[in-house]
Amino acid sequence: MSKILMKGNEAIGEGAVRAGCRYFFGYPITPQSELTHYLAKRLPEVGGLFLQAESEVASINMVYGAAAAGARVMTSSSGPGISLMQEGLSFLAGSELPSVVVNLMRGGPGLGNIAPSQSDYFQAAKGGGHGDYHMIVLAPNTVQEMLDTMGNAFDLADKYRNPVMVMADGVMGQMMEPVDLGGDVRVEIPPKSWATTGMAHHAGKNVINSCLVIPEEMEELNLKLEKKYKEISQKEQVCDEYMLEGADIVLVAFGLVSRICMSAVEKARAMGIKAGLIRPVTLWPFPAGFIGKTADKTRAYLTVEMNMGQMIEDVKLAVCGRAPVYHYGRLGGMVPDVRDVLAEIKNLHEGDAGR
Amino acid sequence: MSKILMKGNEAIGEGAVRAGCRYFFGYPITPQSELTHYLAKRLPEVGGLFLQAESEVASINMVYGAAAAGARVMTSSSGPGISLMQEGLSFLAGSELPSVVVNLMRGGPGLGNIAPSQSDYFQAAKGGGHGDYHMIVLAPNTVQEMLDTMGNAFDLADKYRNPVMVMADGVMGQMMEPVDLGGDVRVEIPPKSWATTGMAHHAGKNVINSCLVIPEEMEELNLKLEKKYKEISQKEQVCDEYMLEGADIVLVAFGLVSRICMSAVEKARAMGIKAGLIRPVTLWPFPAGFIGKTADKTRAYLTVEMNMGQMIEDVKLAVCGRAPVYHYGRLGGMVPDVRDVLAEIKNLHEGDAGR
Amino acid sequence: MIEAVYIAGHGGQGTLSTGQLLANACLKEGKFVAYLPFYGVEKRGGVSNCGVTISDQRISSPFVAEPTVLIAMNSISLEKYESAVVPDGLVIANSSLVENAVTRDDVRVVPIPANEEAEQMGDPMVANNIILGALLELTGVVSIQIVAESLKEVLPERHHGKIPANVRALERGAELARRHKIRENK
Amino acid sequence: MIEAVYIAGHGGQGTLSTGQLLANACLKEGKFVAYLPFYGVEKRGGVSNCGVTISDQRISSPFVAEPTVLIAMNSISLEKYESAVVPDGLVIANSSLVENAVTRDDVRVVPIPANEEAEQMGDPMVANNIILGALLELTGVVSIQIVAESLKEVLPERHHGKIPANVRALERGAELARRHKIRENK
Amino acid sequence: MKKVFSRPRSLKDVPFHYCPGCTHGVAHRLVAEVIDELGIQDNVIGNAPVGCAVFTMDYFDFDMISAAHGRAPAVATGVKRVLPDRVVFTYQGDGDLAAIGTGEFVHAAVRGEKITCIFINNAVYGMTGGQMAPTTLLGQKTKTTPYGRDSEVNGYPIKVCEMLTPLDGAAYVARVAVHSPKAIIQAKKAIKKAFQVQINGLGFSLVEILSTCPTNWGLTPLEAVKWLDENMIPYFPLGEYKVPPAGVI
Amino acid sequence: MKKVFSRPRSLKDVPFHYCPGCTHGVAHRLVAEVIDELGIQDNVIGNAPVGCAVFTMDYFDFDMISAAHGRAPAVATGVKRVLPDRVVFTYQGDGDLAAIGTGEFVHAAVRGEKITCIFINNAVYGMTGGQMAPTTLLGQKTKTTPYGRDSEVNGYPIKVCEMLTPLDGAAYVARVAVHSPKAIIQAKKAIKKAFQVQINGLGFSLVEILSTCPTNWGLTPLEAVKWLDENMIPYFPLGEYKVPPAGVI
Amino acid sequence: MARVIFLEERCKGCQLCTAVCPKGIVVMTGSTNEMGYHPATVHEQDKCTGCGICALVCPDMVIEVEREEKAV
Amino acid sequence: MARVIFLEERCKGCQLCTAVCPKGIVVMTGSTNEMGYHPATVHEQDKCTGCGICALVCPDMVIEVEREEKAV
Ligand SMILES: Cc1ncc(C[n+]2csc(CCOP(=O)(O)OP(=O)(O)O)c2C)c(N)n1
Ligand SMILES: Cc1ncc(C[n+]2csc(CCOP(=O)(O)OP(=O)(O)O)c2C)c(N)n1
Ligand code: SF4
Ligand code: SF4
Ligand code: SF4
Ligand code: SF4
Ligand code: SF4
Ligand code: SF4
Ligand SMILES: [Mg+2]
Ligand SMILES: [Mg+2]
Repeated sequence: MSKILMKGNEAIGEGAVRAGCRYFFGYPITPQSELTHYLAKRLPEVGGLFLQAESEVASINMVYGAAAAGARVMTSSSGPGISLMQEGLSFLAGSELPSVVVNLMRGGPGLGNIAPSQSDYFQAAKGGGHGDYHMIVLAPNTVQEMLDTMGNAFDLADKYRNPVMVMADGVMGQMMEPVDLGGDVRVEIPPKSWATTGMAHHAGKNVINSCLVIPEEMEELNLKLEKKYKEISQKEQVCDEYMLEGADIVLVAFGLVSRICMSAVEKARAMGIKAGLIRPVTLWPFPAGFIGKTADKTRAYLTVEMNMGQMIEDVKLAVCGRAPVYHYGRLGGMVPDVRDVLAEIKNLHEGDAGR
Repeated sequence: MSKILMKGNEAIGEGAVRAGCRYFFGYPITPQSELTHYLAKRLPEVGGLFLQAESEVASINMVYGAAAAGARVMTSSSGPGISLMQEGLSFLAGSELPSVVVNLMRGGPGLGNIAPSQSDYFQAAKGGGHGDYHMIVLAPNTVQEMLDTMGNAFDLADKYRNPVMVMADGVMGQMMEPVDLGGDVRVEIPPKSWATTGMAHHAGKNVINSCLVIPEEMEELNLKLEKKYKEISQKEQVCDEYMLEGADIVLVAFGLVSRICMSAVEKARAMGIKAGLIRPVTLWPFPAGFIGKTADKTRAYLTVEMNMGQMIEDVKLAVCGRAPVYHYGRLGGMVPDVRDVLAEIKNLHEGDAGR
Repeated sequence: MIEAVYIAGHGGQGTLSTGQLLANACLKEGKFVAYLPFYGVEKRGGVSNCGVTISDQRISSPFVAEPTVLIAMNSISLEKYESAVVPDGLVIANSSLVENAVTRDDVRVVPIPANEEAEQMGDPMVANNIILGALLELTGVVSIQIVAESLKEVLPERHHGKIPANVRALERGAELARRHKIRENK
Repeated sequence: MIEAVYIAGHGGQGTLSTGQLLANACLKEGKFVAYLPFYGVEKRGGVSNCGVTISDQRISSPFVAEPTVLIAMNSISLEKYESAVVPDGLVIANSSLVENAVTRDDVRVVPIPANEEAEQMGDPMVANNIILGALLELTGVVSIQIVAESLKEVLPERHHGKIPANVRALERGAELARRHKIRENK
Repeated sequence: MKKVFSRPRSLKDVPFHYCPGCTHGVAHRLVAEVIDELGIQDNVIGNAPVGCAVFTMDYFDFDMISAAHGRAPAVATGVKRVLPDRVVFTYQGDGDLAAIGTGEFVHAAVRGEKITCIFINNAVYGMTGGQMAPTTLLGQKTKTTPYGRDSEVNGYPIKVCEMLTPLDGAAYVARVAVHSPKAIIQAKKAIKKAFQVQINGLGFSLVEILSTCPTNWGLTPLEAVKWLDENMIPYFPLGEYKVPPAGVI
Repeated sequence: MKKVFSRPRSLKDVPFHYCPGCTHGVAHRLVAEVIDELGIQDNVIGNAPVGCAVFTMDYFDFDMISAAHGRAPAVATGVKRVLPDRVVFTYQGDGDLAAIGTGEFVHAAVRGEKITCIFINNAVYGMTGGQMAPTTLLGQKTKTTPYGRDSEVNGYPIKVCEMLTPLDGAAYVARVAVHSPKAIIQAKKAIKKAFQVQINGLGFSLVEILSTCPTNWGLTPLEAVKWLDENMIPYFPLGEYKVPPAGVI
Repeated sequence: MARVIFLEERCKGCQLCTAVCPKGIVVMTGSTNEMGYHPATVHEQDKCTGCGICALVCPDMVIEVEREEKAV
Repeated sequence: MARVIFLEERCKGCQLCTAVCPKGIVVMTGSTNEMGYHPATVHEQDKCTGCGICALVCPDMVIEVEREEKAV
């Protein structure tokens, strides 16, 4: 099939529909509203349901109910709205309910603004809700990937019975790029014998629950979760590399910023600086394995983020002191400029790494 | 003044009253309810107000209003309730409103149980809300310190115009230990010329706000916050050391667990193993400076936490590959036993560190 | 000196208040103390235990994992915690309710028929203080007199009338313990 | 081949739809394209810009920080973005509204009086496509014919009646650009 | 002889954890009886609250979901929208529904969500140990109103049924009690109607059940039913506040 | 000659960012006029919502707090409890107050919180670009109800004044409009009463103001006032829903 | 003829049943069940009409009621 | 005597004022202000009664009204 031009927001929506998602519960917030407008039109066309909730707290709990009932279901939000979902996310993780949450990040903290940002990295990757849990966190960087990642997200959610977060920003939502819709899709949704669909519809009585008052029992649940997280961490780390051959200055960036860094790396290479880029595609599990392997060949790392320095901690943990790790960031909705990133690379080349 | 026996919950409440806090807004949740029962009785005695809100979302926003009006104000909660406050906490940080939030951690994720836990470390120390921000996070480990830390918390909050979180757990809340109330207190609450108290009560018009739609302006606010966080990070790191002289196996633990580790360290020393303990008193800023300095003398670190391994990341970042860092944890409301911690120490002594 | 006392029983047996009273009195004596309660999961009638650590030095862990003294107020408590007691430790068993025998032979066991004694004294509520009296006699951590003073602080004013009965219970417990010692020495 | 086009103007001037049309047509030609809009902060009437990157290869950054072509639909846009254009780059200025002159001398400037021409053509709404026609002529990224085909896809069915007028506008723009080239070459 | 009264099929044969005389147990039984009588045990999905009824899932013998505190109506909405032919209900306390869950129950009613809320008003937070509920009466002492609920500080008890009545999406709204044989019979009728309203697709239904909490009221069970009768009912009048047009159920 | 109509002192002399014909501007002016007339500019603290009125703080010339979406009544509660002698109000849209902020406004009323809520009902989410509000009318097309609000999916518009009326803590509740000269005069009276109720310590007061959103209704301003008159008022009847006993204000 | 059966192990001794029996025959026993409560019971079974009111109010489903089927 | 003053730079051309003037004297001008709107105005000032209705409905406080004080 030939490619068509699509907005990131539409690609997420269409990707969800093609992944067999038929239920969206959400609350308006800029800059993710266009995604909801798309789904408000699109879902009824395929016999699905778009329901506007009274709040993000309600949205995430409707997602909880729909997931418990065995559906592929999603919500999306941004900034303050995602914060309001933290209790629900912890419950989804605790009750092991597969579900997909899209976060189009915006400038914070507080009300902030609607410009692009990556300042929710910690919240997503470390866990903004209470208790020990992990979401799988995916960060696409093209419109095509925004479409494709949704199928992936729903599959991972079902495979591991775990919430999955897809992270992007408003600029990516507005960005148009060619997309290959990939022909008709036949979605295989795995059977969910655990779902609470009424006892006539499965064997025995099903219960969805994360309340285990006896510490020994709760510890057992936690150990089960821990085992699952370890498995995910081993199997699902994904990253992209760009011009990494012989690179001694390695940039690490995700999402929109990774695109900017690709340009900066190209320019640096053109100037004879051996720069390269690692782009984490999964933010959790963080591709520490791959990054760790590059540490001995790398003179310096530079994380470029639209925040004060969050992912840098995971890079440092992966590198474990074997090379210095620097951070370049823009804040509050500002986007790093290729020229500024290039200047940082040059600095490193002449300083640390050039030594 | 002579010492009296007090529960941790009462000590927090009394500490707040003695710190000049006259406003509490909160919502019941076990295991922090006893603190609220104490304050419901105590605050009216000193002319203060105890108000039960309809939810934690409302509580934290009442705190926001009271802080904007210039008061020393607090709330407290646990697990799911703290998750529901994440939006508000981000707003408090973004609007730079001094306030104190007590989290008596419980087992999670989800509804979990009411047994003690430290699984909200990431949420507190990395930021569970949206956007770049930091709370100052304090973790006392005796009832005396639970009392004293409240004065400290309110002072830090006012000094930096920043939310402060005090972290403990239900066992500490129930624990009774001798407390020196320290005689009559005269609290110096700094003047708050920025507070919205009505224009008759200060010069000009005051506005409390975190909404800056122009990215350049939001970036400026972020840079101001970043500068503040750096200053706090430089000045306010606090940790306790125990039997650290000559220690080659260093335990790192906070709160209740640090007490258990003290016993384990004593027993290890009695067996001739050179174990020691570092107890972070501030979880943010994390005492990376002090820990980093011990790295070259230490053969192995062991973090002991009531979680799957959260603080261990900060220890690793501080140690930066110069020594191995291990984790021992109990989950879901289970508390590590002195004997098990001792066994871990012995293992390390005989394994890695004993080599 | 370090004494780690674990008081185990079920709700309504006064285990928690006994622990608090003991901690309070030891504090009066200038000791370091720590008191830690443990409840069962059930709402009512469930487990109700506490640990009291008494020391001349700052107390590390407030958890009483290896008690020097176990007070077992009922059978299940003895069964559950007997093995945790340190070698040569002390077990005070409320023999009115404890039906099972201590299986270890490296601990000192002092049975006190607290409920029966309390009934005889005309107030079933003082059983816990009979046991506490025995503990004071057997360990000497603090004197009955100081515990009696503590009662004034611990009990709300309106219950001060009950203090004499409770002091008598403490004394009765001590007495029973002394008698046991004599038997032991025989 | 890489062409980085920045189209700057205010709301209502059709900058965004022009950018989308261009991107669509280039996609039809098998090019890699990326389109990125920028709005002002105000609700209405504010800034409305977009960047379109067209390349034979996978596109790294979709941001047009250093345009090879700047379309300035009004004075403020020229003032603001002129300096960003690459050396030897192209500036197409809507001379009906752009009052200021380009201050650099290392870029090629092509003034097109789009609004006036549009009025003359009887439809003020086609000004943007006059400018686009000029761009097609000057850069050759894609043919007018393919843009015309794209119009069918981009415009909703009910507006297909407007396609001929828009195609004429594209042609008029190309014509004006050709004339300018001739003047340049003189 | 025939059993004229025994445990309903939809209730597992396990003892409740509730305190002696707590009428949560009566409410459970009535719900189970109605579900049995409607023959929907195999097609019903219950949503448990956070509150004393958090263990409801151990008692009801059909599919159950444990919702976060106050969120049961949102969770039930998610379930019902995916499975519109199932019967979906919530069982919630007054803290759960009328405090933290205000947004959720109001908007379930606004949406005319075809679910049923069984709302236990016991004028107190039971599970957390006796704090003020939004339904706590004026002057009532609780752990967080140690000097009695004072309208100057804490306002007035919330009237859930009265609030819902004007909402067009609310199809059936009734307040009942379970403190006396007569009240219990009425209560069961209301619960049955509420489920029927849902089954017939008429909209949102809610039954507020005045219930006792002897433990946190500091009363014996017998004193508690009397207290309910004398203090709660005057402020929370019993009755059907909203019924569908005649003939539709 | 004397100025009989000019900008109130409590409004800064800066242009509004509102769309042409948006009656948020009228509501702002009325609030400012009332504050001027009551002479409380120096003692009032306003709480801005998240919604089109998020920049209210740039217009009102007195202390202002920007609250999180829906939380203004909770924030105002915090302020009022610390400064009981100040006048504290919120200015909120229908998404802010009646959707995400349901718990906050209902419980401010339950508590009889001595604050005033100015509630702008424009049947849509303005700021975020025209999604359904809980007050959106049946059949009304919005970005999230592209096929029109369908009661089967989204239920019925919420009736805030009607819901509040039964609550004892609510002292003054009125619904007004700002689409015609007559309505505007009525609206101002209601706003003034609401503030007076607060000043006299009588409890919670709320004025619902039916307002236009020409932009998201896709109408000209003149069409919008007509649409409000013909469509909103029949569903949302104007009037005083609750007034304090005669004589107290 | 009717019969009430008290599953005494389930009884929590709340006494609600004693207050409602129209015949006044439900009484609390002196014995203690495993949960530690004094259970309710009926000694005078012959007076029982099988009205079921006691069972209706019992929160813990302690009481089962049997009645002779009336021949209609 | 009365006078209406239109602060034309603030006018957004919404026309609400034109519809309410009892004298029908408020009209839209053809000119464009800095914000790009056609502002409203009154040419026939003499017909103005100073009733203020136009100002009452103007959402942007464009209109000021002056009136001769009546000697009471
Ligand atoms: C977010 C959150 N806040 C608070 C709690 C603690 N909590 C558990 S139950 C409960 C109140 C229960 O009262 P109610 O709903 O009236 O039920 P009852 O126990 O009286 O039947 C509260 C506040 C929680 N689990 N989650
Ligand atoms: C938690 C959260 N969710 C969503 C938003 C996005 N948001 C901003 S304004 C708004 C709705 C505004 O509508 P309304 O309250 O009706 O005010 P109006 O603009 O119509 O005056 C929303 C949903 C937000 N800022 N915070
Ligand atoms: S605490 Fe109250 S509501 Fe909960 S089980 Fe006991 S009596 Fe019932
Ligand atoms: S979007 Fe609507 S409510 Fe917002 S300013 Fe424009 S017209 Fe007014
Ligand atoms: S069935 Fe009726 S008569 Fe028989 S014991 Fe029960 S209440 Fe009494
Ligand atoms: S009502 Fe039930 S639980 Fe209560 S005493 Fe009677 S039989 Fe026992
Ligand atoms: S003041 Fe009255 S008469 Fe004069 S222009 Fe305005 S509306 Fe017309
Ligand atoms: S109402 Fe005001 S803004 Fe609208 S046209 Fe008249 S003067 Fe201009
Ligand atoms: Mg309750
Ligand atoms: Mg609105």
